Order: sequence, then C-alpha cells, then structure tokens
Amino acid sequence: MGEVLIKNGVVYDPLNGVKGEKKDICIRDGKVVADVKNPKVIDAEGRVVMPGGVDIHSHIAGGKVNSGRLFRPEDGRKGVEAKTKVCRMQSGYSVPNTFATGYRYARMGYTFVMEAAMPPLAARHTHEELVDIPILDNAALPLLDNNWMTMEYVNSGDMDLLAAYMAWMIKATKGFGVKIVNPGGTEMWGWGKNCSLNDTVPTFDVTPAEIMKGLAEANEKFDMPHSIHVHTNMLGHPGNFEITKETYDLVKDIKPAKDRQVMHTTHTQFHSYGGTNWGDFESKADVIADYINQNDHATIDIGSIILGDTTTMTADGPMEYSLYQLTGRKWTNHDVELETGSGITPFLYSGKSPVNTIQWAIGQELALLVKDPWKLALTTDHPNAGPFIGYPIIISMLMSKKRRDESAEDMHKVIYDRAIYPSIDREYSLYEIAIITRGMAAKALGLHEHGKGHLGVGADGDVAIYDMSPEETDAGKIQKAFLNTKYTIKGGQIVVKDGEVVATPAGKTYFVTPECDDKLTDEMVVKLKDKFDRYYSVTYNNYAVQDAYVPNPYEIKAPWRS
Amino acid sequence: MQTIKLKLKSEVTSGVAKIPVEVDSLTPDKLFGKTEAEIKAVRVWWGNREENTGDLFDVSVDGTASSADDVKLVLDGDLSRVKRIGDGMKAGEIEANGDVDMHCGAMMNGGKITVTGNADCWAGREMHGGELIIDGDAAANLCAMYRGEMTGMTGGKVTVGGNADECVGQYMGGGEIVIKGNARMLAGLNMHGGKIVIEGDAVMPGADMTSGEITVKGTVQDMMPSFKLEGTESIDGAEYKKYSGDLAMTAKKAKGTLYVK
Amino acid sequence: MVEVTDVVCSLCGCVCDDIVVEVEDNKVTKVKRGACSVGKSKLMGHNRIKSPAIRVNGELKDCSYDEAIKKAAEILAASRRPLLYGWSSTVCEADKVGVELAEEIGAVIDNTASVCHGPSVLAIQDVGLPSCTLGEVKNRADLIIYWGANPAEAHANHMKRYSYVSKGFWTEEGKKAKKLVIVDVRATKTSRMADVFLQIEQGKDYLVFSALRAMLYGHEDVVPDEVGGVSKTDLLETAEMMKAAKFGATFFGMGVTHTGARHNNIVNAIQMTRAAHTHTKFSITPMRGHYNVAGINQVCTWETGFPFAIDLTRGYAWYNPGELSATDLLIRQECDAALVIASDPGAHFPGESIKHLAKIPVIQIDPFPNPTTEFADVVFPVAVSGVEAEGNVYRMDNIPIRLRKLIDSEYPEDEEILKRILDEVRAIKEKEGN
Amino acid sequence: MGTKVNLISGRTIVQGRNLDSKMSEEYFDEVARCDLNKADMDKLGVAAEESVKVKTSYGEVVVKAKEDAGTPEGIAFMPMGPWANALVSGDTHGAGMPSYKGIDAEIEKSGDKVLHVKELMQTYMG
Repeated sequence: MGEVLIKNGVVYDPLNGVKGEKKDICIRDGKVVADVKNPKVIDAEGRVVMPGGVDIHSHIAGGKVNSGRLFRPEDGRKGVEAKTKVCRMQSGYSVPNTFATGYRYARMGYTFVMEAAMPPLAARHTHEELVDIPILDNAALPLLDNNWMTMEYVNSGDMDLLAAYMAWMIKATKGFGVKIVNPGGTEMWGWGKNCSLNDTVPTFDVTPAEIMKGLAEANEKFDMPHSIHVHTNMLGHPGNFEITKETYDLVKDIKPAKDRQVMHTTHTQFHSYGGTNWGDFESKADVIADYINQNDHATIDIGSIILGDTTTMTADGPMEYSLYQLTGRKWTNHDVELETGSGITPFLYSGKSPVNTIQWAIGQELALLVKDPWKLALTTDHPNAGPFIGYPIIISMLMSKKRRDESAEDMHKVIYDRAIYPSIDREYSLYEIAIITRGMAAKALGLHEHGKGHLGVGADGDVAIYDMSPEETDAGKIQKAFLNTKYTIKGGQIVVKDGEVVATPAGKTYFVTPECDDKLTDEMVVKLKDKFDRYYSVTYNNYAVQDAYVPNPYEIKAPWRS
Repeated sequence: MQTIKLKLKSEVTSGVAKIPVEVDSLTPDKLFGKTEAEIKAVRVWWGNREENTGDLFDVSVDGTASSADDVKLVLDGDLSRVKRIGDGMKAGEIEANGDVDMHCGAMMNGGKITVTGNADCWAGREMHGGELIIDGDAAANLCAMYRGEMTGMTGGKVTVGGNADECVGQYMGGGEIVIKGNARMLAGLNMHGGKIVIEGDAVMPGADMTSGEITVKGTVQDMMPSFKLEGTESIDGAEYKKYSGDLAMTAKKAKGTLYVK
Repeated sequence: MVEVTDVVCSLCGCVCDDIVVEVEDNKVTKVKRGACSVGKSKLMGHNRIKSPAIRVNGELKDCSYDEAIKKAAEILAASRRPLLYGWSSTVCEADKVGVELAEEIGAVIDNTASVCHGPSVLAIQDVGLPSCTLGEVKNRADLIIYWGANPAEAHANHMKRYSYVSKGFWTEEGKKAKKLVIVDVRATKTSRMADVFLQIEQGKDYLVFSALRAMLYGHEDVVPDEVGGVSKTDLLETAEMMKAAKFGATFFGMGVTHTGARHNNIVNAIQMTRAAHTHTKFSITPMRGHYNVAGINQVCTWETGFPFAIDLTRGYAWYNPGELSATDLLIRQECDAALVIASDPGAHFPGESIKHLAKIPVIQIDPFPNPTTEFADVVFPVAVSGVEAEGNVYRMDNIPIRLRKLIDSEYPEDEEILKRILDEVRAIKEKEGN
Repeated sequence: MGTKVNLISGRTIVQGRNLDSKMSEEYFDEVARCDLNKADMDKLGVAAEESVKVKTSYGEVVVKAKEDAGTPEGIAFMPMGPWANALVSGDTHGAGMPSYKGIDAEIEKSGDKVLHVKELMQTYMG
C-alpha cells in the first residue's frame, strides 16, 4: 500500500487533544505516520478533518436486522440505487441492505461500527452479514444476560465461573464484549411476561439487578476493552428514569479493569422518561444528565429520535410487543432458547404526537445537559430511534440553537411544557462533535488502543474530510457536509470522494479473547455441556462460530486479572 | 389536443420468449412537450436492456397540446407483455387497445386510462386519483397495496366490465371500485376505507376489514364466520343483509360494512 | 473406519446436527444414530451425474468443465431475461455468488420458497411472525398444533427433537404433559397421535382461522355452527385449549400454503397466533422444506433487501412474487434462458411451466440426475453439500448451522462453478465493451 | 365411467427419501400413484396397483391407484412430483404459488401404461 498526505486540513483529533489545528496527516501502509516520502497528496485546505467515525451502538447485521428487512419490503423500496462499476445494488431506508449500510456510513465519514446485539446461538448469522458490509471495520456484542447459565451462576454466587462462562461465550461467538438487554425480562417473555429491576425471575431466583452486577464483576475480571453494555429494564416505559438511575448505582463500587467506565448504558433517551402514563409523560433527561455529571463510572449513548418511519428491533421482546399493541402494525418475535429473544415492529415518529415530541427532545437534551462530552456518544440506536443516516441532522441540531428553536416550532406544543429543550442554549463545537462521534466511542470501547478514533502516529489511517469550513454556522450546510464527506479514507485508501463511494475494501472484524484459567473453564463446561445435551436444539460441538466466518480477523486478547 | 400513437412492433413479442416491455417512462405527462423524435428516443426497458421507444414501437404524433391534460396516448399492438402502462401517471389520457400486462395504472394520480381488453395483476395498485376503466377482466390484486404496505388504493375510480380475480382492493383506504361481473376470493381484504361494489358473485368478501363498505349484489360463497348481522337495509329497491366486521380484528376495529343479498 | 459425530443433515429444514456416521475409504458406510430414514438416505448417497455435459442435437455429450463454463457464460451473457432459480439445497456461500451473478447479468433470481413457503413470506410481510427457536418449543411448549403439516412423513425427526415428543426443561415428561392438535384434510400418521384432530374441508382453512380468531377475541356468538367442515363445538374446544396453554406452538406446512387462500391462509394463521397471544404465550413457525431454503431467503434479503422473486433487470432490486416467481415467469414465457441450481423444477413445477423451460437454454448445477436433467442444455456435476462440502445453512427457525464435510469429492463445489461462470460472464462483457 | 374428485398433492417419506434419486424405481413406485378412499376405488372399479387416468383442465396422467383409509371420499392424494404436477394449475393469482392442492379432477380406470419419468418429461419437449 502506498502513502497518503492530507495537507492543510483543520484537524479535530480529541484523543490527542488536537482542537482544530491546521495540520498535515501522513499515512503509510494504512497507518498514520510522522512523515511520508512520495505520497498521494490530498489538499484539505480549509476543510474539517477528523478521525474516521466510530459508532458505539447500531443494529446493522444479524437475525433481527434481516427479519426487519424481510418483513418490510415497503422499506426496501426506498433508498434504491442501481449497481455501479464500484458499488453493488442498494435498497432500504431504516433497514438498508448490507451494501448500502457500508456505503452510507462511509459517506458520513464512519469507518467502525459496533453491531450492538448478537444472539449467541445465531452468531454465525451476524458474522455472515458483517462480512458482507463493505468498507466498515466492525465488531458485535453477544447477549449474555438472559442466559440460563448466567442466571444460575449469579444465583449461586459463583462469580469466577460466571466469568469463565462469559469468556467462553465471547470466544465462541467471536464477540467483543458483554451485551445486556432487559435482563431477566427477556427470559420471562418466554412465558409472555416481563419484569423490572428488582423483581425476581421465577425458576432462576435472581433479580435483573443481580444479573447486571454479576456480569459487571465478571467483565472486570479480565482486561476487557469495553465495559458491560447495558439496555436496562423497562425501556420505553413512562417513569423509567428511576430504574435507570438505580441501574447506574448497581455498579458504582466496581473497579474497572482499565481506564474507562464500568457500565455503558445505551439509547439512554428511551430510559429517561418521567410521568406515570403516556398522558402525563415527560422528560427526565435533566435527572439522568445530573447523575452522569456527578459520577464517573457510567457513560451513555443518546439514541436520539429521527422523525419519520422506522423499524424498531431489540432483544427486548416484551417491549416490542407493547409497541405493536400500541400501533397494531406487523410484529415479529423470535425468542432464542436458553439465551435471549427479539422483537421487531415498524414505528412512525411524528412531530405531531406529544409523546414522540418529548422523546425527540430527550435525546438531544441528554447530549446538551451532560457537561463532559467524553461521557456520551451520538447514536440513534439505529434503526430504533431512527436510521443512522439521520446523524447529520442531530449534529446540526447540537451545533445550532437557532436550528433547535426553529425545529421546536414544528413539533407538538407540549415541547414547551414538558421538555427542557427550549431552555437550553448550549451549542456544540466541532471539537465536541468529534468527541461524541469518534473519540469517546473509541475510548469507551477500548479501541483507541487499537488505532481507532484518533490520528496519532500508529493510528489506523481512517480519516474523514468534511467539505465545510470550521467557521461554518449554517445548520443546513453543516448537515449536508456531515452526510457526504469530501473524502473518507479507510486504512489509507480513499473510499469516498466528493460524496461518492470510489472503493469498497473489506472491513475487519474485531473480537476479544478473554483468557480464562483452564480449570475454571473445564468446570464451567461440564455444566454447559449438560445444557446442550438436555435443552439446546444444537450440539455443543456445532455451537461455536468457526474461523471461516471471520475472514478478516482482528483479535484483542483480554488477560485474566488475577 | 395531441394524440400520440404507439404501436408495439410485432417482432418484440414474436420470439420463443415473450419478454416484457416496461413503459413507465411513457405517460402523457412525461411525454408532454416532446417532439416525435424526442419521444422515439425515450428509453424503455425491454428485459435487461434499455431501448429507444422508436425501436420497439411505431410512433406517430398528431396535433399539439397546451398541457399534459391535452395529451392522449393510444397504445396498439400486442400489449399482453407491456407492463406498467400509465404507472405514476398524473394527467392526460391513455387508451390501451387490447389486453395489457401487469401494473397498468399503478400509483396513478390523475388522468384517465381505458383498457379495451383484460388487465393483468396489480392494475390500479396504490392508485391515488384519476380513473381506470377495464372493459374486460381484471387479474388478481386490482387496486391492492404493494408488498408489505398497509395502504392500497386511496382515491380515484376503477370500473371493471368483466370479472376480477383475488384480493380486489386489498388494504383499500379510499376511492371506489365497481366490478360488473364476479370477484374471486377475498375482495376488500384488509379494507379500511372507500367503497367496493360487486355486481356479480363474491367469495369470502371483506375479510379483516376495519372500515369502508362492500356491496355484493350477486351471491356470496363462504361468508366469513366472523361478521355480525346487524339487520336488513334496502339499496336501490333491493333488500340486503347488513353485516359489520371483521370481528376477527377485535370488536374495537370491526367497523367495516358488508351488504349481502 | 472413522466415526464422525455431530454430523449435520443436509436434507430438510430440521437440519438435525447430532448424527453419527461411520466413514471408511472416503465413503459414508453407515449412519449410526440421529438421522431419520430420509436423512440417512441422503448421507449414504445416490447415483451421480458423472461428467459435465452439453446438449448437442438433443443428446447430452460429456465435456470438460472449461467447455461447460464457457457455454453457460455465453448463454447467460446473451440473455435478455435470464432466470436464476433454486438455491435451497446448497450453502449460503454459493447463494451469495448467485446473487452477484444475477446482479451482473440483470437476471431474475428466485428460489424454491416460491413453490414452498413463499406464501408464508408474503404473510410475514403483511403481519410479521411471532416465533421462536425450536429449542424454545422443546423446553416450554405444552400445546403443539400442526396445521396442514404431516411431520411423520415430511419432517420425520421434528416431533422427536423439537416438539411433541421431545423433553426439555419445563417439559421433562415429554408428550404425557402436552396436548397435540392436528388440522388436516386427510387422516395421516401424524393425525393418529392427536388429542384433537380437526379434519377440515379441503381449501377452507381461511374460514377456520377466522372463526378461531373471533373466538379468541370473545366473539364466539357470531360463529356459525359449522365452519369449513368443523363443528363449532370442536372449534370452541380448540380455542379453549389454546387459551389454557402455558406456551402454544403452531407449525404449518404446505397443506396451508398450497391451498385455498394460500398466503392469506398464513396471514390468518399468524393473526390467530396474535389473538392467542392476548391470552398466553404463542408462537408460529413454518415447516420449511429444503435444508437451506431459509438460508437463501436470508442471503437474498441482506444483499438485495428482499427474500425471493427479485428482478435485477435495472441494476437494482424490484421484488414481486406473483410477477417474478419462477413459475409465473415460465408460464408467461418471459425468460429466454435459465440457470437451475440445487433444485428440480422438472419435478416440482406445474407442467405448464416446464413446457417453457424445455424450450429455452437451461443450465443445471446439481450432484444428482433428475427430471430437470432431461431437458438441461449444460450440466455441471458438483459436490454434495453436507457430505462432500461444508458451509453455512439456516434451519427452519433461522438458526445458522455449519454443514460438515465428511469425505472428499471428485467434483467441485457449487460456489466454485458459480464463481467461474461469473468470471467468464465478466470477461465476455468486457470484450463486448459493457 | 370417471368420478370427480378434489386432487391434492403432498410429501411422503419415501418420496423424501428419493429426492436425490428421482430416476430410481423406488421413486417411480412411490410417486406415480394416486391414493383414494375405498368408496371411490369401488366406484371406479379399480383395485390397488391398477392404473387410473387422472385428468384436470391442465393435463392428464396415468398412475397406479392405492387405497388409503385416511383420504376422505371425494379427495385424491398424489405424492408431490412430476405426475401430480402434470395436473396442477400454474395460475398463481398474483401470489407466486401455483395451486398444488384443491384441483378439480376426474379419475377413470385406465388400461394405459404409467409413463416413466423420462417418458413423462419427453411430453414437454417440443
């Protein structure tokens, strides 16, 4: 591979403290280097230069994403583009096909995306799709919280064995870390029921709170790059902000293995609700933001709403059922034996709806009220709160009070009574935007140590050059610039030029190998094998994801911390 | 008034395979203002290759038009493999002489289409406005939704001189459909607005309807077991049983009306 | 002799993965455990197509793979409306190349779902699918309904491994503590095991589903005394069993997808499941036929956005079963060439469709001679996936499982043949300047 | 004299066992057949293994009759395969699925030979 020199750009590289300095970036053999000899020169004169974007939480691949595509041909008829000499065919808006997913992210300057929920039993499916997404480096978080093994070890208090199970599962699924979704509730959904944080899950005799605490402890027994990644109980229910706060408190005293959070809570917008029903529903973004401001053990991503039609999908089966009951639209459910579940239903976020209006406000409020941008990441929980191609809209909102005021006028008037939104004056700087779209996410995932999210020497040659001046204040122009880069460079190769995809190299899949003591593993496997013999519908020997599914691997070892 | 005549060349449909020609680029509103030479150069899909209209059709243009409303497109030749006639049409008139292939009048917004023969599946799919007249039979999914959508026809009027196949007006939200002959199974399936009149017989009409109105003037075979008899009513001098349904959608949603003799 | 365990069956949608076989001298000599008689037959092998061949003057003449690939690529590159059909009895790795080939030549790509559970897919697109993995059924379900399905004949291990006869966590007693409802037109081996057998009038499924829905929503008062040949009393009993179940699981087969209202039968079956879900936990699962028909639907969906019947004529996907399904295209005589892989339209399509297929150039890729071979113009023998080749497949509940390779093959894999055809097509197009 | 029946086709275990060996005798024996109720067999005056001609608007084939108690009177069952498919309607009514079940058919006793797969496929050639 050759050399690239990006000249004269205005660089925002938060992990290296670079705040909009005119600076050249040199890349050789796919990595950032100090200097180059005979490079291809890209003149970025006066334009904004950032590391490749890192998405901490997005549903782009696997069983439920594809079920979403399959049952929404009406979504597939949107966003249709014919194949070109470079690109494969594209289709879909809220559930784009694999090719469109890669191209659209790359055009926004993103080069790494975390698939946020991988059912372990269907992990091969997630990997098959990840391989088919062009350009993007990727990873996936296996769901480990409603697993019978997890609950049994939490119940018996065998934290080392729980850690051994967690390690085995992350290895078996070629996963990246621990995903938690409605702990206990998804198991109870196996019987059509649900539970809250401190309810006892029958049969297994554990509470969701105990499950989350146990997994956090297990996670920190290894040098895991990422903390537990949490979608706590009662997502989307009025008044759930108390549960969210209690969830943070659960892990307050656990020491992280590395310099990072102990818990990342995702799509926090859906968990910051006040009121007792949809009638008196209100924003509690301020309470959640205050908690985050006062504590350092938890980070969030916002899960901001994009108005319009989308496809909601989560391992939180009971939540999707409630949503389907509200709308009466099509509803798919897929419970996964001994492990997890999922539900999918289409949803329209309308600015005319008081509830949707408050939801819309909350996501942005969280971003504006959390003081330290290193504690939050920009997401739309794609496609749950809206498709990822809405990120530039959110960016322009955060950067422009004027745009927010104008937008508020188009929303239901409840925004002036039951949201904090209109009273917030803060405007994000480009430096802060760079934090919440790459630096923070890379750090929270531990990927900054592996070349992601920054442009220091040794970093991956992943760069986004936006066609805008650092002085730009026009929200429309900001939005446009962030939707289609002037250049996106991935591993030193130009993949997007003037908003068009010009090359489609394969991305790498990052996975973590937690290194567990053999004796512990052996003891755990005896119990696990019994589960396969008696309860699983596949055999133990056919379970683990074979190497063939990860043709471009990047392994991160996570040693046991004695 | 301008008349544009397009006659499909016989060699297009004379091969072993009858490869369809798709003419969504040839609506009166899209052709308005074009010269004959320009019309001949409009690209149409014939299988997986794009061709010039003039290479597939004999083209002639008579008169001038001051707006798309003044444009009349006359289609002749073997049209049984010509798809998407009047697809997305906004104004003007189309006269299709003979049997036409699928998606005739799909997503139509305005203007008028007359088919002198039969129309294959999805005629009037997702139609929003205008008028579609099919002198012969209509194949399945007349005025229905596209796959996965929850809305089919929302406006306009469709008249079928002959019979209609399955699922007439599925997910219909508005507009009017008149079938002079019989309708096969599940006319008005998932209907939530608008009106369907079937002058002949019907099979399982009105299943899963939540609003709108269906009248069957002939006999009904396999009446849905989930409709409630509300009483009788006289329409145009004839006595009809009035049913509400479909209770299989729950009582809250069962706001459809079905008149059966 | 080597004993191989955890062998995965590549026959039906059950994809049993606990089979034990013996291999000796590069042959499967014995199937020791785990497979049903159908699966066993698959693993033990059958007569093969021996050589690539091209039809000359009505006779298939053996040729080299190179010659056959050149011929196949010429046919496809010249075609104005090619159909690529099949894909269900091969692995996802091959299916992906198939989609790429279809995109390259502007083909319609369709798979065997269109004559099997295509109607189920259409129904899912209308109302969704409340379902679960087969292990969920095994561990929880106390009410099993097979509707228009005859697992004793078509999915012989299904009841034993996953449903009525299986034992799981909350179902340790097996069938003793479960109820079985069978709905069918004929009395079958399966119906003999039933607690309740609803023998319905052929083609009247739709009415029966609607009647049960009305009952589950509390409107039994409007239901007439007999619906579709079933008495109201029997229907009420069934509705009560559904309400009383802790976990109900419905499985349906081609008895519902092939008959009467077809896809709308399935919509109604799913609507019935939704209605039952207002009382208790309920799931519904199609009894997928071929071992990887679910997989080709998955691959097509993530690559094109749609599961089957996809027209790539314009370089992007237009999806429309009923217009673009293989049988429709053939009866309408739309195609001028076809590639058939891992399927057998000669045996499974209506005669009217086969007539057109016999007229146009047909390329066949298959390990075994079958009725399609009788009119195929270019034939490629290939390795048997799951015996001679590995790869990913999706079980009927969409669980991905990797087929194992048990013995070496003298034949290339599907994926290799398809890649070579694709390369050759590209070379032809490049020469022509496209 | 013929009798009118409602024809359905479907899988059987022996048909499944021969999915990959459709040119075999076992497949022929299993699939080129038609199951009828005893009453219908009597009406036709055919015994098991005797030939019947099955006719629909779409085609006709000769197959072996077989008595099956589970098949109700007025229903004829044929294992899915080339013989049944010579009789089914290809009209999918805009849904992509031919009617493989529920086809109006007429059955009569026949002295004709049951065509082998290869012979049956020949009837489709040009």
